[in-house]
Amino acid sequence: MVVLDALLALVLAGVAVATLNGLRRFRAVVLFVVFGLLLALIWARLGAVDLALAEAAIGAGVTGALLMAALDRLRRTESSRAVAGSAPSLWPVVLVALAAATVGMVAVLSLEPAGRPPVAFHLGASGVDHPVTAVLLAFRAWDTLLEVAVLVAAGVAVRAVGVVPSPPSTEAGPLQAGLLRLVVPVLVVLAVYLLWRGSHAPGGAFQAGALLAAAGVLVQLTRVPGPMDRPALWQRPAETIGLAVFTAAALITAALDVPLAWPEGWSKLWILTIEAGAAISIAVLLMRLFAGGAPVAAATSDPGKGRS
Amino acid sequence: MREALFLVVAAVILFSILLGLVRVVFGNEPVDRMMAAQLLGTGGVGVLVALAAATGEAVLVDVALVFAALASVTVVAFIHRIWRVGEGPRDD
Amino acid sequence: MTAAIFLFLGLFLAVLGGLTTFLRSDGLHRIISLNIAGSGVFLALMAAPGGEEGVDPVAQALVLTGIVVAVAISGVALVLLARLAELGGRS
Amino acid sequence: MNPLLPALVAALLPLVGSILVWLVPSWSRALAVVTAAGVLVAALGVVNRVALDGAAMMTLGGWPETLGIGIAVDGVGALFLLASAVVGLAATAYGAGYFPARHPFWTLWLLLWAALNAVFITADAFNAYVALELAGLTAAVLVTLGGERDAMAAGLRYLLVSLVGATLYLAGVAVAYTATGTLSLNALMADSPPMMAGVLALGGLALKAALFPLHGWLPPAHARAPGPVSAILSALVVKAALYLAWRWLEVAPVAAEAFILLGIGAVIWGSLQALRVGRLKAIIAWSTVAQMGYLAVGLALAVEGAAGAAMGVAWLALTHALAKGAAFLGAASVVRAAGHDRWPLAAAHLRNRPVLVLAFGLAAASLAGLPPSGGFVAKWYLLDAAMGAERWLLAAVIAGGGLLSAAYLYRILHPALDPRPGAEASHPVPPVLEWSALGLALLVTAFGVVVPWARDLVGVAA
Amino acid sequence: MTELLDAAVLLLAVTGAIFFLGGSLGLLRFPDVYTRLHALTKADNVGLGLLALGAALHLGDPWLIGRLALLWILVMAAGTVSCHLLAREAHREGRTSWRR
Repeated sequence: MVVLDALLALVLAGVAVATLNGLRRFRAVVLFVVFGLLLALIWARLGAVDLALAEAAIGAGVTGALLMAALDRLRRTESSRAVAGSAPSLWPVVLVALAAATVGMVAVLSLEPAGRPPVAFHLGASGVDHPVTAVLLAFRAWDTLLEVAVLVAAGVAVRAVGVVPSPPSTEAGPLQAGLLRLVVPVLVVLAVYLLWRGSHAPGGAFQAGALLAAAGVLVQLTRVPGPMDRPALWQRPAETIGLAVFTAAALITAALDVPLAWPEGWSKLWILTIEAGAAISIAVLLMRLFAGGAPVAAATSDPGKGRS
Repeated sequence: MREALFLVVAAVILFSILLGLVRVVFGNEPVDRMMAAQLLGTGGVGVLVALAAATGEAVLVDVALVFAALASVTVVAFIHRIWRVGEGPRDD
Repeated sequence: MTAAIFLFLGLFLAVLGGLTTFLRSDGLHRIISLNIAGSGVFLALMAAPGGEEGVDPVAQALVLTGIVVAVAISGVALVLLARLAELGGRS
Repeated sequence: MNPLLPALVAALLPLVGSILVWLVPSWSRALAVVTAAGVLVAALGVVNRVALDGAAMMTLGGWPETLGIGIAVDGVGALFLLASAVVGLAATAYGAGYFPARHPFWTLWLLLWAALNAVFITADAFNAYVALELAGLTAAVLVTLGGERDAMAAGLRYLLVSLVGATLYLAGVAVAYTATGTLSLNALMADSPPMMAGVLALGGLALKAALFPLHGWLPPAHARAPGPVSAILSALVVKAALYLAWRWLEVAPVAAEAFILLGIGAVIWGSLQALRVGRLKAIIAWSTVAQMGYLAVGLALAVEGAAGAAMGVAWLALTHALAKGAAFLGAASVVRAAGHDRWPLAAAHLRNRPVLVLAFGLAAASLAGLPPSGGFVAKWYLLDAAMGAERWLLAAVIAGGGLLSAAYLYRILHPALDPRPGAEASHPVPPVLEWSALGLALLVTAFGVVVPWARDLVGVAA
Repeated sequence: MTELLDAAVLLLAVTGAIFFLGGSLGLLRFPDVYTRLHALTKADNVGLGLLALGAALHLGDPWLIGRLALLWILVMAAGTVSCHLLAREAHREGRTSWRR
């Protein structure tokens, strides 16, 4: 086992160095996708299956597509990008990082072992059987509420930044359309399965949302125009439903003078409802990040702050 | 004994991932990098399946399933966003 | 042992990514470096010795939150970067 | 009644507002103003309860403190919340006259406001991280709303910087959690985690608070942002990081001396730059860099236990928020009227606007620390604290910095008081724009009078 | 019976691993896009298939076997489509295939 772990660590470190070394953008993008895949393997080795699922879903399904979309837009606009001759060598940084990691390692291992929050003790009161879900949606639900707000902010931000010129399209072809018919249903089923399973085993709203988003990205890449390319009535409600359900739950419980304490006996239902809303929102918002924004309104310019 | 066998298999696949990475890092052009990344995705699935068999942790198969279901997304994005008709893939 | 290897790896990645962010002028490279640094911090947090046996679910929840936040912010940064390039500016 | 419920409502209401505004964009202005009024009521409720019943703390969801997320308000937190509510209301009113209804400003600003209030009530190190990330993301995108290239560049830089700051902060939290097994700030204070945790977290927060020499991102972002956004950023967003820095200095008091040194550097460098630059909004932005220096010095003194320093820094944070809000809202009106903010060229548009001149004058008096103003009281307390701790050099910097700020603020007021007739506005300036600036300025002057009450309130902190 | 199962698992897993190695080597050593794609698909489809079959025999849980089968189908589909798309674009670009 140790050999395997050491090999995995070496490969990941090598991929990280190779990603950061050099100026070629596409190479960095592909290597970063590989980085995410290997990181998912490491999470699995550490026994953090929730993280392995999330990293696999986000790393393989979302990050690569996001980076390639950005690269495409950059290339179509920066026609005469002056590439600096060569990047400064990374090796001194690698040495510094190795030294710092050694020092940090010694410091961390010399710490006295500390206790951990008593999750197992209170798991029964949370309403779900999977500790990570209990932490995310019961013990530390306020973090998760704000996190869903971050995603909503990202979706609004992408629209605010401005419209994306739609790229000249390559036609998908019958094989890709066939892939869509196989993979999208599988992804949807998988997402629902993970969402449901989150109450008692690894899985949950984020993994499910990321899988749905990946399905959406595939559709977006196959259909012209894609579902996110023009404004539609369902988009804004879908983008906010997760935050709306969660905030409503927080307000109702606050009105009962027990903020964010789900009613006894009903907590599992509350948690699953919140998670279902969050999964939908996460999926649509991640798709929005990939597709870029349809503008909310023509941005009013602040007069007097032109080019200087 | 079979557990040990699957561990060795996981290590071998990891080693083949390492070989494929050489293509990504030192490859000449984007298509090569992309193909290698595709191979790495499959390799990741392989490692996870082997690990699941070695440790008996069935959840790892679910992680592998997620990997497998998403294996095509990056390549499809590459085809439609980076390598378009008439332009060819540039690496910059 | 497994945890120790990955703890070292996490610390290495955090420092490496963090420092490289300041060495690069290209926005895309900066965003990638920052993400690698963040992953390093997450990895170190998960692999650091915990109190009891098994994986610490609180740490897992924190990292999961961190991953989602990082993806959201990186996505916005990429769109801003592209928009800036369209306006003819450099990051 | 529990003072924490209105505190939580102050963070939840903007979230509700942001959802409604996003779903019904044509009503966004009315919805935002109603939300802002609600937040003000909630904040006043918090201040009232804290003044009557003292500080309070609870864990959300009723879990034990080691497991759940704590929220807490004390006198200082209540003052920050009050500053957020008042400046937020003024900025919302101003925005109603500035942005059209279907504008992304409304959703983003309400989300930002929720994040700020969440920071001011949190007692949890990781919860603070999530709230900071939300604030950083929304603030950076708000900077870009003008749509010009320079605003985009400043916003992107701000976003990346705040991501770096948040990652550093998270690294600190990770170290603290590994060492102590807790995320509660109170428990961390008792357990004293390794120094590295404090250094990393405070480094990240200093970057987010634009503490010299990590301030490089602030002047372009604050000067390029649309008018009301500048006011929000300078008055509130940097204060959120500062507030957390206060909490973390209590966890890691060893960093206090470093904050004093950096604060002195910020006062001098920020003031000198404010004397030099040639744009109205840039002058005000550099003034923020200098004032953050005062606040850093004050924080360090308060953590080291100098008598009166806590009162000084809390009061300075509140009055600076109001005065800076007034100054940036006033500047935005000048920009609207003149079409640019080159200084003293644009001053002609200030001359025949007595409301704006009065707003600038009162805000400047508070920023420079002249009586009678809230700023005077705050700086007086800081000076007193520095002399009480027998730190004469520090006292000299605090007094001398006041002179420097008077000098750069004179650069704003002098051309405005020129007796020659003013210029005609190139764009109409709705009255709400001028009056919301004056409202904040009048309030900051009034805060020079209500000192004894405030002193009692800050005393609740202990 | 167990010995037979042992032998089958051994054979399947080892052959699968060899196919993975072969795919990587092919990617490294083959001269052009088309031949490298050829190597790649073999690893995808055959290597993983053998490995998954071995794992299925080893674990023997029907619900797990179902997921392994789905996994294999998904990887095959992804591999097929990816390679088709890459080869199509390469062909359109007018790349000629390698001749000795």
